[in-house]
Amino acid sequence: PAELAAYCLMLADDALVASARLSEWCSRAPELEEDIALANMALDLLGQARLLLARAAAADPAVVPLLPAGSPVPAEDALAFFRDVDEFLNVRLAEAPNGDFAHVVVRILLFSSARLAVLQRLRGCGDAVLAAVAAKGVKELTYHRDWSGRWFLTLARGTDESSRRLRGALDSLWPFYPELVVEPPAVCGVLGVDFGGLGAEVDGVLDLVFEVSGVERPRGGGLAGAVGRDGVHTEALSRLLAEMQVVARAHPMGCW
Amino acid sequence: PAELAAYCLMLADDALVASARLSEWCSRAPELEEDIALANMALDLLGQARLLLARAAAADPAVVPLLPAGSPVPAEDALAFFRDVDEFLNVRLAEAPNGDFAHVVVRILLFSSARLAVLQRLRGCGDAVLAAVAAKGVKELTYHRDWSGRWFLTLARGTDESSRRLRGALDSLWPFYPELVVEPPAVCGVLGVDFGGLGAEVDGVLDLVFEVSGVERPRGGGLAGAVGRDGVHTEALSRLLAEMQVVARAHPMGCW
Amino acid sequence: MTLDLQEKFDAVIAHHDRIEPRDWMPEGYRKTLVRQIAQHAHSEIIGMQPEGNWIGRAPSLRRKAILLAKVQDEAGHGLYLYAACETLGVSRDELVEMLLTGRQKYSSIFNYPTLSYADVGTIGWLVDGAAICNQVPLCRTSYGPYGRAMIRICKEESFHQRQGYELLRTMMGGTDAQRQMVQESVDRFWWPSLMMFGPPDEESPNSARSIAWGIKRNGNDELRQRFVDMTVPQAEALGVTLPDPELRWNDERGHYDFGAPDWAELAAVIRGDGPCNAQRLAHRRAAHDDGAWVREAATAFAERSAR
Amino acid sequence: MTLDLQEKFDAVIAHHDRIEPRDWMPEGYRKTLVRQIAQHAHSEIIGMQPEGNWIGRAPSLRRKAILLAKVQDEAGHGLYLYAACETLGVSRDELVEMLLTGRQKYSSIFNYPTLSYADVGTIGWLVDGAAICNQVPLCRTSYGPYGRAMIRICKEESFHQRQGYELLRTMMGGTDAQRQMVQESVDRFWWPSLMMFGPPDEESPNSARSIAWGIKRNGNDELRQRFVDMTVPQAEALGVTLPDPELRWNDERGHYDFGAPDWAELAAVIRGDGPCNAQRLAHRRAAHDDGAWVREAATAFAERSAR
Repeated sequence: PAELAAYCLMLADDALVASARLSEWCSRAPELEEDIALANMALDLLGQARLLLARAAAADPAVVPLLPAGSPVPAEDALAFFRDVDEFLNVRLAEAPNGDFAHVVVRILLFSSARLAVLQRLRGCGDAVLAAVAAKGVKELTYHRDWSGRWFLTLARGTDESSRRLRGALDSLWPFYPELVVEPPAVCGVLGVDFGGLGAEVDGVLDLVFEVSGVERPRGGGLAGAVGRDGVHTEALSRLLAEMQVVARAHPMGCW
Repeated sequence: PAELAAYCLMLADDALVASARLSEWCSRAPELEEDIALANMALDLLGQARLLLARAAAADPAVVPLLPAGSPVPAEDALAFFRDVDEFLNVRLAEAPNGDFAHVVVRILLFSSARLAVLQRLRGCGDAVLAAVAAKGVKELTYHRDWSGRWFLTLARGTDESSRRLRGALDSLWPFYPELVVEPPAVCGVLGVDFGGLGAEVDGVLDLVFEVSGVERPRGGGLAGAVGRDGVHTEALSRLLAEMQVVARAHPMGCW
Repeated sequence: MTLDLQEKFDAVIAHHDRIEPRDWMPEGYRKTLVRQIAQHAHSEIIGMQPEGNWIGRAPSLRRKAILLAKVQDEAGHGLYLYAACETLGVSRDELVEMLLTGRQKYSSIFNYPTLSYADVGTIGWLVDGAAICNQVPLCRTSYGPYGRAMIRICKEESFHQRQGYELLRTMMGGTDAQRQMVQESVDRFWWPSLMMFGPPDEESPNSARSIAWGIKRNGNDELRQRFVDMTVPQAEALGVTLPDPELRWNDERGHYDFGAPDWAELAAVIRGDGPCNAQRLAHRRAAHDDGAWVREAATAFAERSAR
Repeated sequence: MTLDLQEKFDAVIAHHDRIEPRDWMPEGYRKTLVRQIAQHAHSEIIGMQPEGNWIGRAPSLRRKAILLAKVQDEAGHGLYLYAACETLGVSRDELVEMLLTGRQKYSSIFNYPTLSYADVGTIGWLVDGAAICNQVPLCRTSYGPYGRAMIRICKEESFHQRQGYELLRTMMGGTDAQRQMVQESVDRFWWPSLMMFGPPDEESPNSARSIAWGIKRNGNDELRQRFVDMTVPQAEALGVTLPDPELRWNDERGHYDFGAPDWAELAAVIRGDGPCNAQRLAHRRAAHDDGAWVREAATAFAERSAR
């Protein structure tokens, strides 16, 4: 039904957009090992996005943009490449432009901690496909969280510069955090999942990381105004999509 | 005829792409005065591009990309927004991604010195429209060259850092210089213009600037392989065009 | 002596004449003016960003030229206004420092993102429209250099407003997708535009003093009403719906009634928690920091040449 | 003693057996190996850029995943090869330094730009194809760690080559615009691919010694011919034209005849004047420099934890 499709789109867009930002790190990491790790995480999220987009399309074919008759473009690609920016429902944390390595560590920590908590709950949800995607995702996101937690600690306790950069990255991304732990109530009934206590759970995980690292939890809440889940984004997303969609849109009848 | 159209496209694309890079400086210059100056030069080149694209379309309507029947998009916009990257004929100097302020100073110096010499010759050419565009452009480019020459001198003789940055920018852009002073022979017959001695003339202007500034002329010639005038570009141009064309292409029947 | 000066100052204000830079003025007047002119200048400079965001993507070359020239005008306005402020004994460097460290503010509206090309039109129509409502009375402000800068700026602003409206009108005459884009943009910018006039008068304690000094000429609510009355017919002509269910003509008052903006949102944006506050300041700071070596080189070169 | 060692080394080479890290080896052999393996490792790392350029623009999510995984594999190949090189007593840091300062080279092919998505396929088909022609014989190279790394790499490279070919085949089955894109890409990459085998044998003085040492197993021209013979039928199956008017089957030789690449262009590219040399090194240097503080932090943290 429509609620399930909409919810799958949100989860898919989070993964798709976060994956795109991680991919931009390719060939730019501080060490080859981290280049490989970042690509791995980007691939995990891309894989999740594909399954979720397909689920959304199957749950409600009306969400898939119309293409010219006879177009061979599959539903996952129609959704990824032929929706406009205000139809994307991802949280804004996913789209924030890349900064330095501390920035990607913090982004992954916040993103994976919240998504892991969501997918853990969804493993037992009423939709078998979504439950399976969630189960697979839980393993992947556990790795993402551990990787980013390790680096968070390393940077916090490394040098003065790394600690300064880490705190700067945390301050700059923190205002996007509240969006991550809000769950649309409409979906609960459909899926039979209880999202109660989600925020507190993720807070707890993060507090643990902050404590071990000797980093103070930033004050301040979220930002005023509409959010990513409303289709209202930062200025960065339309640029990201312009790049992502340019070739696909130039060839609506293309075979790839 | 076709040769005139092709030549107008080359000159138009140089201006259009160079203008796009200058526009990216908007709200990023070291002082408000320079922000205004850079926007001025971007506007001058954009104006030249529009006249030249219109001239190309009039000289040979076959160069204008086909749009859906009834599209209100004028020829200048069809040419700017609906050609693919390998149909752009600009020199690669115009498309090189922006660097620091020294980089934009060097780019403008090289670009305006060469273009000024070309337009000075074209003022007397056999095509009245092109001659008029050239006459207007000569005034504008004289200002661009003087602005960049003044800044070249200032940075060369300013601080150690500014001098180091200036030389770095010059080294990085110099390999694109030879493309600027090659003129396609086909056009000479059509226009009745003698491009002989163009390279030596521009060399002379630059040598003067280098000498006054105490900067050594870089060694080394151009790059191996195909060039911008062949439609073969750097990796940067397709990204620039993806941004430039994204809205126009999303609305081929749009009115702006 | 000071009494005489104060009397003379009061007389000028009472006669709606101009105070000039060399005239004596109370310190509170000077400070209020500096704060207001600086905030206005900063708004022009920060305001380059949301529109500048679309220069590279302008969908026609004509619109690209119009937009680039407009953003350039904003830089020019910033220049005049910094110059006006300098006549009050503050340097441009100090003012820039105040902006970059967050001690002086800029208009809250620029903390909202621009998300489609229609926003370029909407900013021209609504945001410049609101700015003009605010600024036209300032052409008669009591401080000479500020008033004269405003005259020039208002002329250009109304040109910009017409261009913005014309873009929207053209888009409304285009495709369905374009009309939707305009409506979506107006939906996002309507309430923030109303907030541009500041909080309601009863919560705007400094307003009264500014009015007494002739720095401001009207209260926030009066200007907001004027803006709504002016804009509603334009929206109708354009064919867009303003996103306020309470908006309707009140025959008795001779004005449009309208709903209350979300004042908590305005407070959050002013506090620094708007969608783009951090981004706008970071952009400005990066430009400033990236340009430091250039300014140093220019200074060094000028000193060397002067020798 | 050294004589005995030399004899033993020569015997291993003569028997096509492997030299292992702890075995004695002539200094020239070691140096040649370091140079060759390092160049190969650098090529994998620099080779991430031209294809990485299109990850963000991949036109389907399936292709995006394939491309991202491929570029990731290249990073992995770089890792194995640096490790193989380290068995010869050179650290990865030293090797990276040699790359960044231009004292060691990487494959000339990566100094050409990628200009359309078809280039991703063409690089898989032609560039990886040429690399495989070069590398399959290296699985039998005389230095053990290198040979074993090559076995693993070759397996992944042929997978990449098939993926590249499959992309081109799919595009050739698509629209006219896609077919044109493939042809245009092949036109640009054909000659540079032939140049990947290096200059003609008579101008490649080090080749003979490398062959004698069992480091290389074949001459440049022989491998180039093998590549052409393998590729022409594939091009026919694909439906693209290779941009060489002299290309035709020679019944007598049992090989395809083909034209001479522009050796002056190859020399220029190797000298540093290819279209992208400066860009590729600058990108690598920026990544290295930007990561310095992270590596320092990791070292500092490890030291602190060890205490």
